[in-house]
Order: sequence, then C-alpha cells, then structure tokens
Amino acid sequence: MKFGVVVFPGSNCDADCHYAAGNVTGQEVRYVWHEERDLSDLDCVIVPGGFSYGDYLRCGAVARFSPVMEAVVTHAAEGKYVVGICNGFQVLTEAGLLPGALYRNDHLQFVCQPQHLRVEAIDTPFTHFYKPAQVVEFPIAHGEGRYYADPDTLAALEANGQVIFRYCTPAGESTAEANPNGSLNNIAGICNETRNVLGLMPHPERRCDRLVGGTDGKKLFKGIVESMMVRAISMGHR
Amino acid sequence: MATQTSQLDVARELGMNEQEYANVLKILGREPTGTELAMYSVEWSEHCGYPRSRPLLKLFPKTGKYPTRAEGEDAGGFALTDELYVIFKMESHNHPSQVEPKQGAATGIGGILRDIFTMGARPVALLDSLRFGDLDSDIGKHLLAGVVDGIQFYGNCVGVPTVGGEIYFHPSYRDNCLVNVMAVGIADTALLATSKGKGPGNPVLVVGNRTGRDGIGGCSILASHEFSEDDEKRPTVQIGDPFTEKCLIEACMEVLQGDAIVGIKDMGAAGITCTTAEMAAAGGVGMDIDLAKVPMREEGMEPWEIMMSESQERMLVVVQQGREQEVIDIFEKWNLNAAIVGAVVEEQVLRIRFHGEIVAEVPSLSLAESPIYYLPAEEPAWLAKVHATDLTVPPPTDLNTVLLRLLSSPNIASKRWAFRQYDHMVQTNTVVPPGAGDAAVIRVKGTDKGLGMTTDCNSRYCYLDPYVGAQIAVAEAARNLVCVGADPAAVTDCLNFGKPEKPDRFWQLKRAVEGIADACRAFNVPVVSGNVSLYNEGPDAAIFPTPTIGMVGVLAHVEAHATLAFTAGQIVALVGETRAEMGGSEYLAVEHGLEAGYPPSLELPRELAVQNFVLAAIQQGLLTTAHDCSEGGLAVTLAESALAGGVGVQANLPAVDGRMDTALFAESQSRIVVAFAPAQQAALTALAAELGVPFTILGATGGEHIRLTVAEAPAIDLPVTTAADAFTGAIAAALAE
Amino acid sequence: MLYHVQIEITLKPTVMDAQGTTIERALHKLGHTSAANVRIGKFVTMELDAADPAEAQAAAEELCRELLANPIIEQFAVQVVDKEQVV
Amino acid sequence: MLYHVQIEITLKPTVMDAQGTTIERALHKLGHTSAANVRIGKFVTMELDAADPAEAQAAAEELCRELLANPIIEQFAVQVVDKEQVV
Ligand SMILES: Nc1ncnc2c1ncn2[C@@H]1O[C@H](COP(=O)(O)OP(=O)(O)O)[C@@H](O)[C@H]1O
Ligand SMILES: [Mg+2]
Repeated sequence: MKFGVVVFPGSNCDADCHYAAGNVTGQEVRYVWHEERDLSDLDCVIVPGGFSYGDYLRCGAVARFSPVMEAVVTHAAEGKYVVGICNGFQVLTEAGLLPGALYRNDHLQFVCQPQHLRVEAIDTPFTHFYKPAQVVEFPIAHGEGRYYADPDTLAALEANGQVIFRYCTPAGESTAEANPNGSLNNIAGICNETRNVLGLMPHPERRCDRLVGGTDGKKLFKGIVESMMVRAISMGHR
Repeated sequence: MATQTSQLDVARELGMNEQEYANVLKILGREPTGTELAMYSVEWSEHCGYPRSRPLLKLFPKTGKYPTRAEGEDAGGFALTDELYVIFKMESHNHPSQVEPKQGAATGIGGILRDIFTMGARPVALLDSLRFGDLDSDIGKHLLAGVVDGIQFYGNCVGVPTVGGEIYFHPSYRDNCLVNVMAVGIADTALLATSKGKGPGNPVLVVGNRTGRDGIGGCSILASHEFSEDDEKRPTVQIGDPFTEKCLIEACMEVLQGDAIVGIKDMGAAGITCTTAEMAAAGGVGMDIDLAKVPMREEGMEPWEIMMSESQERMLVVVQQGREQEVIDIFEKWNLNAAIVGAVVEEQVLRIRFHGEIVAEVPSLSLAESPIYYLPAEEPAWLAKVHATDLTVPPPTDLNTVLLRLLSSPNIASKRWAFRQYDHMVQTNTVVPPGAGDAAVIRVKGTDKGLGMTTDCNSRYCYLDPYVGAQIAVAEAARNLVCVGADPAAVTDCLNFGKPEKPDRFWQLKRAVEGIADACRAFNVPVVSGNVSLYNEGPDAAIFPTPTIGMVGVLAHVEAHATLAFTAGQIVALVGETRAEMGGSEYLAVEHGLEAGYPPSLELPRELAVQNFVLAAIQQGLLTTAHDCSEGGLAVTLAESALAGGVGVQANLPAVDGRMDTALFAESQSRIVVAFAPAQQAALTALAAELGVPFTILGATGGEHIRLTVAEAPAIDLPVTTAADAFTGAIAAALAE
Repeated sequence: MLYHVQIEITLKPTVMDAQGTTIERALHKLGHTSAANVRIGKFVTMELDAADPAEAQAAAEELCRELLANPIIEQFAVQVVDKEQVV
Repeated sequence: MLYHVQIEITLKPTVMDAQGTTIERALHKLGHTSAANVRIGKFVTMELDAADPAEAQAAAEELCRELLANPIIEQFAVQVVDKEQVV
C-alpha cells in the first residue's frame, strides 16, 4: 500500500502529511512533485495544506492546472483514494473533483485553533473506523475555509450523505457559535458521489501524536489503509 | 563632474559626516562616485555597520554550557546533539512597521527567516515581540492590527509556526512601535553553510525575486534618522512575497544538501551592496559584478538603485566554478530567478560594472569595516527624581475590581486575539503552543529532545534602571524556559533604544548591555546573535529602553515538560519569596498611573536556585504545572493558571508588609507558582530543602472560584468565568471600539 | 495590436460578502452613514495581444472562465481599452 | 440622490505585485503567452447618497483616502454612475 503526498510550490503541510501517514500506518509514502503525471504506483493521493502558488488570486486556483492534477483526476476516476486537506480541499474544489467552493472566513481573519467536528458518515473508505456521530478534535488553520455551494448542490450533498465532517461544540451540536468560518450547514468536509474523494478544512495530520495535541486523526489514516487493502483484495479477485 | 563640496553635500544627505567623507577620500585616493558614496553611507550606517554599538557588544559572552561555533555569520546558535545545530536570531523592523505596519512586519519575518536558512538551517519556529502606544488610540489600534496582519500573512504562508511572543502597550511607543521578530532553525551540523565568498573564479549569482526600486535607501535612511512629520520624503516601502520566500527556503535547503555552494548570504538592508561587500570581506577576496545581469523588475534603474535596492526574497550565492548549472536548475525548478552576475576575484576589491562602465571600485574590506565611535554616556538627570517618587498609595477597597482591571489591562490580558491568527501548529512539532506555557516548546523529530523558546523584556523596569531591567529580562526569559522544563541554552537580543548621540540614551544602552552581559554570564549562556535598533524616538522623547531578550532552551526529554494550566485536585505552592517591592509594577501603573521608583531587585544566585529547583522537579516528573510571576504579581499568576485550566483555586498568600496589595500584586523576581499531585509533596519539599529554596504551600485547585486570602484574611473571590471574560476578551474588545 | 484589458471580478449577489459588510460597518462608524451595499471584488488589469478589440474581449473572457474567476461564487465583467488610450 | 460608485484600487506602478506576477506566469503556462503586465487590485462598489455626482465623487475619494486604499502603496480611481443607469 502506498500513499503519495503532492507537493506544489507553496505547499507547507506536505512534510506533516508524509510524516503522519507513514508514522501512523507504517506504509510507504512518497512525495509527488506537481509536474508528475504518473501516479499508477499509488493507492491514495493526499493533496496537503499550505499556500499553493501563494494562494494568490484565489486559493487553489493556480495549483489545479498543475500537470499532476490531471493524473489525480484519473486516479480518482479509477476509484482510488484522494484526500484534500485544507488547501488541498480548495484545490480539489477548484479542479471540480468536489462540488462547491471555499472562500474568505466570515470574520475575515485567519484562524488557527483546536476544533471539534462531528463525523457525519462512516460509510467512506476514510471514516469507517470512527463511530457514528463521533465527536473528534482536529485543528483548523485557514483564512479561506468558508464552504459554499448553491442551494441545489447543497441539498444533494445532504441527501446523498456526502457531508462527512461538520463543525460542532464539544458536545456535538452544530451551532452557529461552533462554526469557525461561516460555512454553510457547518460543513467542514465532504466527499464526492462515489465516496472515494474526501476534502476537509481541518487537519487530521496534526492529531496523530499525543505529544502534539492528540490522536483523533490516526483512525483516518488507518482507515484508509484498511480500505486500500480490502480494495486490493477485491480487485485481485475480480 | 561633481565638485568636492557638492559630493560632500551628497554624503551629508546620505547621513555621513565630514570625517567619514574624508575617510572615503583617503581610502579611494580620489573623489567617490555617487554609487560609491551610497555604498559607504549604508555600510557605515548604524543599521549595517553598528559603528556606535559595536564596542558595547563585545561585552557579551560568546560561549556557555552548550557548544557554540559559527562566529561572524548571519545568525548563531548552539549544538543540540553531535549532528544537529540550532540557529536563531532576533531582528527589529520597527521603523518600516510604523510607516506601513502590514508590509513592515511581513518583510521583518521574511528577513529574519532568510538569516536562518541562509545558514542551511530549516526554520522551525517564529516568535514576535511587539510594542505599541496606547491601545485605545487610533494609531495604536491601526498599528497592532496591521502588524499582526503582516505576521500572519507572511508567517502562515511560509509554513513556519509562530509559537510565541509578547505584546506590550505604552505611550512611549506611540510614534515608534517596536516589531522584533525571532526565528529558530535546525541544521544538520555537517551541512552548515557559510557566508564567505571564497575562491577566485567562482561565479557569483543573484537568486530569488527580481530587483526593483523597493525601499531604496529605505531601511538605512529610515533606520538612521529620527522620524519627522515630513511625509514627502518617505521612501518606497518593501513589499513581502511569502510565496517566493517559501520557494526560496525549499530551493536553498535543496541546494545546500550538495556541495556546489561555496557561500550564501541573504539580502537585507542595502541588498547587493551589503552582500557583495560582506561576502568578499569575509572570504578575504574581491568581486567583479555586472549590474546589468541582475534580473530587474523595472526598466531604467540606475546602478546605485540596483546596489541599494531592498527588494525582498533575494540571496547572493557563490558557487563552485563549473557547478553553476546544477544550482540554477534547482532554483528554476522552484520558479526562482538565478542569474550569474559576476565572479570572485583574488584582488580585494569590489568592482561594480554597469553596461561596460565601472561605476564603483572600492577595497572590499573598507566597506565592511565601518568606523567605530565611542559615544559619551551620562545618567539622565530625571532619573533621580523618578527614583525618589513617593510610591505610597491608599490601600485599595475592592481587590476583586483591581484584579479584574489588571487581568484586562492590555499588557496582561490574553494575546489570543493575535496568536489565533498565526498558524502555530504547522510542522506538527508544537508541544506547548502559545498561551499554554511561559515559553513555547517544540519537539525535534528524530530525537526525544525538545526546544523551549521565549522573548521577554519589561521595558518599564529598564526605564527605571536599565542595568537591573536588562538583567531581569534575561532572568525572566530563563525562568520562562525553566517553567516549561527547558534548560536555558543561549540568547539572542534586540536592543531598541533612542538616539545614541544623546548621552542619556547612550547611557541606557550601555547599562542595558552590561546588565545582559552580566546576567548571561551568571546563567552560563552565550549571546549568539542579535540586532541593534537605535534612533527609536518620537518628536517628544525616546521610547522606553527595550533590550528584548530571545532565549532558547533544551528539553533533554521533551515528554517531561510543563504548562501553566492548573488541573483540579492539585496542591499549589510558591517557589521563592514576595518582598515589599512595588516600583515599576503594573499595579501602580494601572491603578495609580505611577511609573516610578526602582524596579524589583534581582539577586542572581537566588534566581538560579529557584530555577534549578523547578527545572529539576519537572525533569524528574514531580511537576507538570509551573508559571512564573511577572506583571501583576502573584494574584495574576494564580488567576492565569486557573483560567488556563478552567478550574478554581483557593490560596493563602504570605503577608509581606502588612498590606494586601503588596502580597497580591508586587512583582518581586525569582518566584514561580507550581502545582502538583498531593503524592509529590514530600519529594518536592525535600528537594527544595536540599537546594535551599523557599517553598511555601499556598493552597489547592478546584471549584469554580478564585479565592485568595492574605495571611488568612479574605482578599479576592471571583468566579473563574468572570475573570476569564476580563482576561480573554480585553484586546478584541479594545480593537472593536 | 496590444490591448489594455480591465477585468472586474465580484462575488455573485447570492454569495455573502463579509468583507463588504465589514467595510460598510467601518464606513458608518467613521460617519459615512449613507454608504450602502458595499461589495468588494478584484480588479485585474493586463495587456493582451489581439487582432481587434472583439478578439481581446473574447480572449479575456476566456481567461476569466478558465482561471481568473470561480463561476460557483464569482461573476466578471471585461472592458477592453485601446493601449494608446490608456493614460 | 443615490449614486452608484465604482472604485478601482491598484498597487502603485513601482510596487511589486507578487500576485500579478504569479498569475501572469500561470497564464503563460496555460498557453496564454500574450498576457503581459498582469496586475491585481481591488474593486469596490457601493451606493452613496449625495446631492450631485460631484459630491458623490468627492465623498468616495475621501473614503478611499481614509479607509479603502493604503496611500503608501496603492492608488485609486473613482467612477460615479447614476443609480438609474446601472444595469
Ligand atoms: N505577539 C505574540 N505572538 C505569539 N504569541 C504571543 C504573542 N504575545 C503573547 N504571546 C503568547 O501569549 C502567552 C502569554 O504571553 P506573556 O503575557 O508575554 O507571558 P509571560 O508574561 O508569562 O511571559 C505566551 O504563550 C506567549 O508566547
Ligand atoms: Mg512576559
């Protein structure tokens, strides 16, 4: 099983994702330079956080034209896994792999803080190790994490159970006060219709070590590995 | 051709004096060109050459308990292990920030980071020490908001966590805010880079951003003259481009993995002038540079403009002959310019050409060796009156209100409004984040070690006594490190003072430097880097003397660290003793508008004993909660720990001079509040006795109130939530007004 | 021919503009109480080589659709000015 | 009278525009090689109550100086359109 972590100029959580994925799962991880076009060796591609191309103009706007993104689209179309975290989520929406858009926080400030989230769906390759409606704490660190989608898209996301993480209070309530950026429906993370592409603003890779804040993120990486193995077996049997 | 008088006038315009101009004539044996004059003026300015402060800086100890090396580089450090070297430095960006707070602070961050990675160290942390005028003034709000915006704009993008700092407000900074930024990096010792430009024939490259007219003369002119109302003369400010900086970090880290680089230096003040002169001087060589080859952003730039430009995110690199293409390839991979602009030459001369014409030709050493001035120092006449001020005040009637006012005083109130805007977790090493401890702690991946880091300076103490105040800044920094479990290892400093030509200002500088030097010797820590910022004055007066101390410490086992938060069921004790010392206290300033008397006393042996005790206790696992007493005294310290843990505390404070306010709010030094599980009490008491440290049980944590008594008499009783509102919301509320 | 192109990119009316709202509030506080409906967008200028203004206009609109604007939240307007006319 | 005001805030020509440079490079990579001199600024629209267009213009310029633009690095241009004329 192999993870790939995409590196755009300006990515800055690439090393963190590499470290977390490798450390938590013991699986192989490699960096993917944004000009690469061949991802056939990878089972899961992580598009990490940071400021790709400085986030100039709009977060993720330039990165999505990198050659690697074509390969990521193909990788996703083959049913393999893609996770976009923070800036990575923004890149995936810009690239059309996930619906909606992320824009400036309603309070206009960058916000870095621990954040409670409710796991809304566990029937994904990423979240199946969590309990239904489990409250986890992943930090957020973004200036443009306000999720927006037009009403039809939003309704479809909710109807299909594509909302995977929602901002909430420690007790698990999705109140306005628990919403750190003005996201519609307190949305923190979503998946695509086929449930193999996940995007989320909070940082699970920052919660993989007790020493630096907690371990709530470990189940996400472990879950991916188990899903990859199951997938590999079922593909092999086909 | 310019006549001699007109060239002298130009020199004066550039801030040189007649003697300096005469020196230039002597060195060159002829009249200087305009470009040459500009070069000498910046290199010999206080900003670049430290001609006025250099003699003082020699007082600092250069070695200490951890091995040090790398003298004469952009930043210094100490050996963490045989393989890893910690590099750190603090620098000011005061004047640019006063003019344009966002870009001023942003480019300050960019500059200090380049000082770190130019040595081959990957930046792992940023800290920022900020000082502004009153928070309730429009200018104070504008500057605070702009500076914090600049730090988040730049620091977040480059992916280096901003893990600590401090923010103070005082009217003396109204017209001259202080923005001191510190960066910490970790290098593979074997790969440490140098800024020596050796090897005749080796090509010289300018890499990074293009050169424009940014901040021409900006930094040096701004930094060497008092502010005036004359807005017209405002030079162009530099603009920060954190995206390019991030790419530059990665490209430099990559290129320094190999051995193609001979020397590398970041461009700060007076960009190409400073780097070519200093790299050549350090290498004992010369350079032959063609300015026409420098990648430029604007058309029609004059040679002197190219030489002086302070465009950001650029470096000068000397590469081994024949290896230039591999170096260029790496920079181009990161979308950065890399242009060969000249070569190292044997002859110790800096020869600058522009389209075939030689525009400057000067001995390379002469630029780097600025003159030295020994300025007169004189104790200010006003100080005796300040010392003699009667500090007797009526005893307060409502101590709850006093505590709430102190907790919401902007100097004490939580700085969460600021650090929430900084990514303080990126790189996933932050063990003790801002607000959680007296210092920040990061782990060092691949080892079980950690680094503690802090910045400190109580400038009111320095105003009352620069020698003692500076010593306290060092002691407090060390104490903050100890409170998180870090052994103080080395110091960087940023000396922010007024105009040195005024003997009272120079006296403050001199006494502060002596204080730092003596204190560092007592703690056995070297000063490995630093920065001097003089001419910090408004139209009426100088700023409070502000020798900001940045200190880094080592946690041998990062698992054994402490934070300041109480948890329920702990016993609370005071290490050290409160004395009847009210001078310079935040209490007198906030409640009575008094900034007078003497600062609290500092006895270094006593301080060391207190610190050794707490450090040993944390290392032995006896303690996980420690918080030093600083502004606001014991009452504020106890309240802060209660608020951080969201739990109440009941404590009985020892009587001092029969006054409750003294027991609660005096700022006596060498005190640390600790809290621990009841099971550890015996071991701690024994350890304190063994080390001869005063150790007094004050009470216990628990409940939902902060209840303090003094000699058993009720003094304070506040719900934790009430105190939290005062402490947490104050800064945001002030900004929203 | 070189054309000077000006592009205004604004949030769609249905998308909440927190920046505009904040600035509006600040303006009111400063006493400019009549300022209403404040919206903040981006203003992009560039030069484009094209055979005629219509071609420049089409090329710029293409750039907007492709990169400069995000159609989910933004709308754009393009203006082509003859290079010589620019002051 | 209610006037519709459009304000273009741009970096002064001598000030480095990192955003513009990055976007220009991206456009070239995408094949739009003729795009040159790309600069990115802000576009502000609002409604202002004023007696006549000149007053609206003056008020808007005042707002720019006071709050909207940073005079050290930015310049601005104001256009007043009659409310009714706005499409
Ligand atoms: N400008 C700042 N940037 C980042 N962190 C800050 C800043 N100012 C204060 N902090 C953090 O807030 C906490 C309290 O700071 P301070 O009041 O100076 O503490 P102390 O008085 O104990 O030294 C520390 O964790 C400090 O690092
Ligand atoms: Mg402090």
